[in-house]
Amino acid sequence: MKTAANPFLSPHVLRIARALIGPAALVAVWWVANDSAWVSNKLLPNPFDTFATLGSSLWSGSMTADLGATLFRTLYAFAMAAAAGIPVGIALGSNDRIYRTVEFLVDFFRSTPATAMFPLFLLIFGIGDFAKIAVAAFSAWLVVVFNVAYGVMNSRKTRILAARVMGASRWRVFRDVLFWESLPQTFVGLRMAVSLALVVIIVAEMFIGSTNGMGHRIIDAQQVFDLQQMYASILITGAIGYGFNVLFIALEKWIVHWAGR
Amino acid sequence: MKTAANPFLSPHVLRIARALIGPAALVAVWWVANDSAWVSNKLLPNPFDTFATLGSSLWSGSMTADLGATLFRTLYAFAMAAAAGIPVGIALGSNDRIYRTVEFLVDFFRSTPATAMFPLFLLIFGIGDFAKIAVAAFSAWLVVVFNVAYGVMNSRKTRILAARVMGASRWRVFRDVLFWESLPQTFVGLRMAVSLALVVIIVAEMFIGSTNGMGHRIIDAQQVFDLQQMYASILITGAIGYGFNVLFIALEKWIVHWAGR
Amino acid sequence: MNSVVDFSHVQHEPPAVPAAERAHITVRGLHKAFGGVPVYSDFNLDLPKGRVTCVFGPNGCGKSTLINMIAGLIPHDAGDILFDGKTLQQTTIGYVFQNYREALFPWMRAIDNIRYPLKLKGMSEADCDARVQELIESFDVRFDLNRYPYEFSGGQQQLISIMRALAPHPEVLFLDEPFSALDYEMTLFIREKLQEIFQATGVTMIVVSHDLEEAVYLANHILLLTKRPTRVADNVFFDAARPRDLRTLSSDAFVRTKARCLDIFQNEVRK
Amino acid sequence: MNSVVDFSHVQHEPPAVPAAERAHITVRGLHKAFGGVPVYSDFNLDLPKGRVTCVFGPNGCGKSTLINMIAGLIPHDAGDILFDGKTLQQTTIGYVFQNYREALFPWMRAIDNIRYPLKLKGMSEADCDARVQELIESFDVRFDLNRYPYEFSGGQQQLISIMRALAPHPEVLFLDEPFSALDYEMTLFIREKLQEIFQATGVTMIVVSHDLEEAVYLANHILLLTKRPTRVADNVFFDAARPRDLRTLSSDAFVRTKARCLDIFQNEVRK
Amino acid sequence: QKMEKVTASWLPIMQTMAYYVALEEKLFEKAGIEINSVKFQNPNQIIDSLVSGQADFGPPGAAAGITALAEARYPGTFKVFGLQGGGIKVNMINDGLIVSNASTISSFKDLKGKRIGTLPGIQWKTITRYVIRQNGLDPDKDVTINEIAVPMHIPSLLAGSVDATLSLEPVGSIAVASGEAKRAMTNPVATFIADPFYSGVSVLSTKFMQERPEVAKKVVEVLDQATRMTNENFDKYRPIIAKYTAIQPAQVNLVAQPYLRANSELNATDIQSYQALVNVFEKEGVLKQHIDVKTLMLKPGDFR
Ligand SMILES: Nc1ncnc2c1ncn2[C@@H]1O[C@H](COP(=O)(O)OP(=O)(O)OP(=O)(O)O)[C@@H](O)[C@H]1O
Ligand SMILES: Nc1ncnc2c1ncn2[C@@H]1O[C@H](COP(=O)(O)OP(=O)(O)OP(=O)(O)O)[C@@H](O)[C@H]1O
Ligand SMILES: [Mg+2]
Ligand SMILES: [Mg+2]
Repeated sequence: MKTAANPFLSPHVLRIARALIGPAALVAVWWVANDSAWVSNKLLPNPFDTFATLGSSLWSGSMTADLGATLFRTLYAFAMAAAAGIPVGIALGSNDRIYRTVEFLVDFFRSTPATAMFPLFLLIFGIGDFAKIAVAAFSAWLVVVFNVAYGVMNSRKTRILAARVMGASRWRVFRDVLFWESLPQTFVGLRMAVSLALVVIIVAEMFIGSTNGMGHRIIDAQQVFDLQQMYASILITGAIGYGFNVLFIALEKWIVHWAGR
Repeated sequence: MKTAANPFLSPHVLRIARALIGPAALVAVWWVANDSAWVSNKLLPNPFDTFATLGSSLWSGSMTADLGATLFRTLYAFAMAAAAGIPVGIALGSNDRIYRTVEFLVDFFRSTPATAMFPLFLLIFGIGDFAKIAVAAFSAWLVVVFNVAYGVMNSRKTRILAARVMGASRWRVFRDVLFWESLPQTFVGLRMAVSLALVVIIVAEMFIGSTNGMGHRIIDAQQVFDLQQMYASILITGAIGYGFNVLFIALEKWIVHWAGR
Repeated sequence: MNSVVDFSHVQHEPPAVPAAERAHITVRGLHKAFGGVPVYSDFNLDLPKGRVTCVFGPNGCGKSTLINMIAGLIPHDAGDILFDGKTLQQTTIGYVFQNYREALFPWMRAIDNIRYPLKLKGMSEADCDARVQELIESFDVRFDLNRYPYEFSGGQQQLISIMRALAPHPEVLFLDEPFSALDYEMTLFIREKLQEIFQATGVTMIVVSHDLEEAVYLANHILLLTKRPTRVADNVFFDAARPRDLRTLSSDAFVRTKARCLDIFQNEVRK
Repeated sequence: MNSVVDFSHVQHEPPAVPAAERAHITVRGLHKAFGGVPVYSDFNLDLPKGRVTCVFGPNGCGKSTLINMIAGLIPHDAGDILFDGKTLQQTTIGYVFQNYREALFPWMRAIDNIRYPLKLKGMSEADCDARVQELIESFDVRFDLNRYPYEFSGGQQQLISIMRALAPHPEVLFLDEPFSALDYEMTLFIREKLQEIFQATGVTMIVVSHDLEEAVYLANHILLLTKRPTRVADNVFFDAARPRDLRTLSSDAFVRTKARCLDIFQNEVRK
Repeated sequence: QKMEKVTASWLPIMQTMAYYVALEEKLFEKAGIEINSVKFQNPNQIIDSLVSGQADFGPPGAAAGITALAEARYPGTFKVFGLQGGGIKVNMINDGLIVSNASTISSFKDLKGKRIGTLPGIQWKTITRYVIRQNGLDPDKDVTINEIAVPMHIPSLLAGSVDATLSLEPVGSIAVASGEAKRAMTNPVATFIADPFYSGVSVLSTKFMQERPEVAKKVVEVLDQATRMTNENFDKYRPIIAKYTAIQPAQVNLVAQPYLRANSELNATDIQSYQALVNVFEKEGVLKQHIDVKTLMLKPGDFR
């Protein structure tokens, strides 16, 4: 139970070291797979070559525009999803009857691939950039609504009662209690949503067609069999997703300080 | 606060009626959009024609094989994801240090589109059906792990302490407390995972290629511009997703009876 | 209707009740069941305005359920609950939950928890601060309220919960076992505080307590409940002058009243 | 080391302690801080085997923290906690949480909650049933234990929690305010039960209580703690014969001991 | 006689017709070959499966451009043994510039200031840019190129999201049959790059050829035979299209016949045509080195 103080292994350093084990393991497995005859190394590039490609693509600025486009689309989609999803989720979650009526729609569209719905979005939003953003926003929105509503429905009732008995209006109960009570679950939703928005944007850029973005880069690299470029693009995409998640983890730690107590 | 007993509007009937409002609203909006000049009805078929197509496809049995193939793949992928995801999630969630080391991998792969990863899965699992199932299982597994770990990490500590002080081994705490404490969140994860597995299977069937399955049906209908068949297939896919979710909602109601108390 | 309690179910003689007492809360024909098993059926009760009513009864008889229903926190199956001329919404209520741990907002600092009902009433920042300062001084709080609820011990949390309930100068104050987690000294202290507040404001107080001494000490009326299905076993009147103090505790009337309550209670519980 | 408590910090005279008492739990040089603010620093304590120790102290002084650390539920920053010859893991512990509501498993019926520690010890189904039946009879439980914890009132939940702690015949029993939600009758009843169990088994008991009467009535030793930073104010010995009963409560020794404890406590709290 | 197991990766398009016929007529079985038939939607996956050794050959219809790009990256991994496409002179349709019925666009020159849809990915983007340049327009300034998934071509056109699409068959046939759109130009790519124009190839993996040369040889023979059968009796075989592609039974008579060339029939014109496509990639900077397609073509001496 006692922790000895070690000046070289401060908890901070240890935490960072731990966070680096994951990526290191990934690279190690990749390296071994590439180096041995496990898988055809024609289709799996050398990890270090890939990092070199990544570095030079970033350095030369050739990737920046694509990265920027994807980031912009993802954040745009996510912002819409969060802004519209949290209040709707709270409203739905706080009223069991309303929730039951829309549950079908939420679960239905959550289970329908965004790409299959694309013709519909094309109808509504046209072929431009916004259709892609809209389809990602819609997918992410469903996830936010689902999680927030779930959080509200599963929250403990005593605090809501406490607010009500103090004379809080429906709106104040919303804002002051339900919002906070559902926050841990809201963060689950936001983290799932930001990753999903990124995935849908990439898929849309890959398969629906686009003139820029990381998905476009991936499919182009795939078509010319520039595997290093392709994996470099996938890597940076995953890293962006991880970055978003780290951001939300930090935010959550800071905001939901009462979790588990 | 008083509820008058009405023999015609028993709560059971009301509940079913409420659940039907969602689909009814969907069809109504669709109908209006199709009937009015809102959107070109060359691109949006008439809902009733679509239902007729759906009916005849089901009746003639032409859809059954595709439906069966998709269901089989989805359930296979989901079963693997759940069986491997719940224990791993509990293990990760119960140990903050281990979680921090793998967090990168979970968030990284959650943010990477399954379809972009497909060449890799093809390398590992071959070009058969199993590669598709594996990629869906992997995606769903990440969601299960993420949610279960989250549930464990955010669970209240008193019950764990209670079990520990009664002399429960690590394994018993796992099985008897952590598992149950995280169950509400596990169900969130399972519901997200089953929908995701379905989505990835459909996407794989659509974009990777398959000789059967609902995704194959959707892409074929899209290619020959058979909108009724396409929307009929999307409808049935969404309905399957909803069906899975209803199943899990019922299961959860039954198992997690203490939620919110 | 001038009598404080409907004695139609009670076989005891009604005690002499001052004519001045008016019912603040009137319960008529109340029904409540959990999962088909009734807790209350055709239950009637009047709670007098400007008086302290202590509710005393065995575990699980429905004390919390009763005051929850009165405060509108859980629905009742049938019957009417009327507030003296006002609706429930128009009445400022203070409520200390038995489950005080889960009733504080962990996302607010303790001080903001106390300030919350004031902000709900639209009080200005300055007024809020003044009121909170007043409470802190009145309760002689020596620990730092700028921490979050989960950082306090059980007793401290309960004190914060009481302060929050008192902050908006409630017209009716419900306290569900407010002393259960408080230490000896603190119990005495809060008891005196409540009496002081009662004397100063004449708030209608309903206190659930398992400590008979405490109950009688605080009460004008001791409402004795039976086991389920719950009825009023008796409503004992105790009119010792206020402020009451240590001498009250050793007074004859006190000892007699307490003994009588205990008697009724034990009769009912052992039945 | 034969003395029950390390008096190095205490200015009072050590009371006469029977030489037969052996320490069951030894605490040496204990340090514990929350967020940099120490609760315990260099704290020493011996808890005698086969005796009832009641812990009495102001809210927030660290009573729950202390027994949690002893039971290994929360880590301590420095110091040693030793069990008489055994490790903590080898000792069967019964623990009634102050926060009993959150300590029961809501996914198990009340009866399975009680049975749980028995199953952990690998007892057969039949033995479990027999033991639970024994407890139900011993505690004269009249409500249906085949329901889930959240369907019970606060007091009922606490009773279930106590039964669960007692089920596996613990060697050490920790009770953190076990009577706080119990009704009058039930409090007396459980008090008698605990005494009975103690006499029958000689279990080492550590009880946190805010009711001094209760504490003295049950205790061999009353451990009085000061405000933070927490020290042992005194460790009062009360050796009235058992079984104790109503007569004990009015005995001279009892009244004297209680008065002495109150005195020390008030001195410490008002300091 | 023991059956040889061979894995084929194929795309469900018209150009793969000869393979369907071979399967229907059980030509592989007759040659002692048991086919493990794996369907893909993306030509890259066909190449991937050949490169990784999980498939042995790509039946007709594997993307011609992508095969050349892959050859640059993995020299000596493939051999091409057949070409598929269309041509103006032979009057067989490979691609078209599709516009809505009301449109006034009749050629690429009319696209100034307009939006054109093409297939996703660098291959068709390059071809489109090249064709636009050939028509005296600047692909970066005068025309907006949208990469659009194949199933989205007609909807985008009808929704007015683009003014025209450069689409491979059978999109044009289906569009025309739907009565909603028309071909402004037939075989524009052949017009501006090479006539005939081949967008599909049949490929063998050299690994397969080295390990089982006899079997590989038989595969080529079977597909040559099937190609001849298809060319001679296309209308007879039309109904099987519905079995292998998205085309529905009612539509099989609408689709255009592809121009299929068997290995044994390939001539200098065919190879030049393929070379022209590869040269476009080189000119547009997609291919970093020159590739001589002759080295890519299967020669009898390749079977050792
Ligand atoms: N949600 C519920 N479902 C089923 N039964 C319930 C529920 N809530 C309360 N009960 C039952 O209703 C009765 C009254 O409960 P209540 O909490 O009002 O008792 P109480 O008088 O406050 O008891 P205590 O003194 O222990 O706090 C109890 O017997 C309890 O079992
Ligand atoms: N998680 C925590 N973070 C910060 N401070 C804490 C935490 N837990 C307890 N404390 C502080 O430690 C002190 C001791 O708490 P503890 O719960 O042990 O008190 P206690 O003696 O059991 O009080 P009570 O009689 O009210 O139950 C309190 O002052 C409390 O504020
Ligand atoms: Mg209660
Ligand atoms: Mg405590």
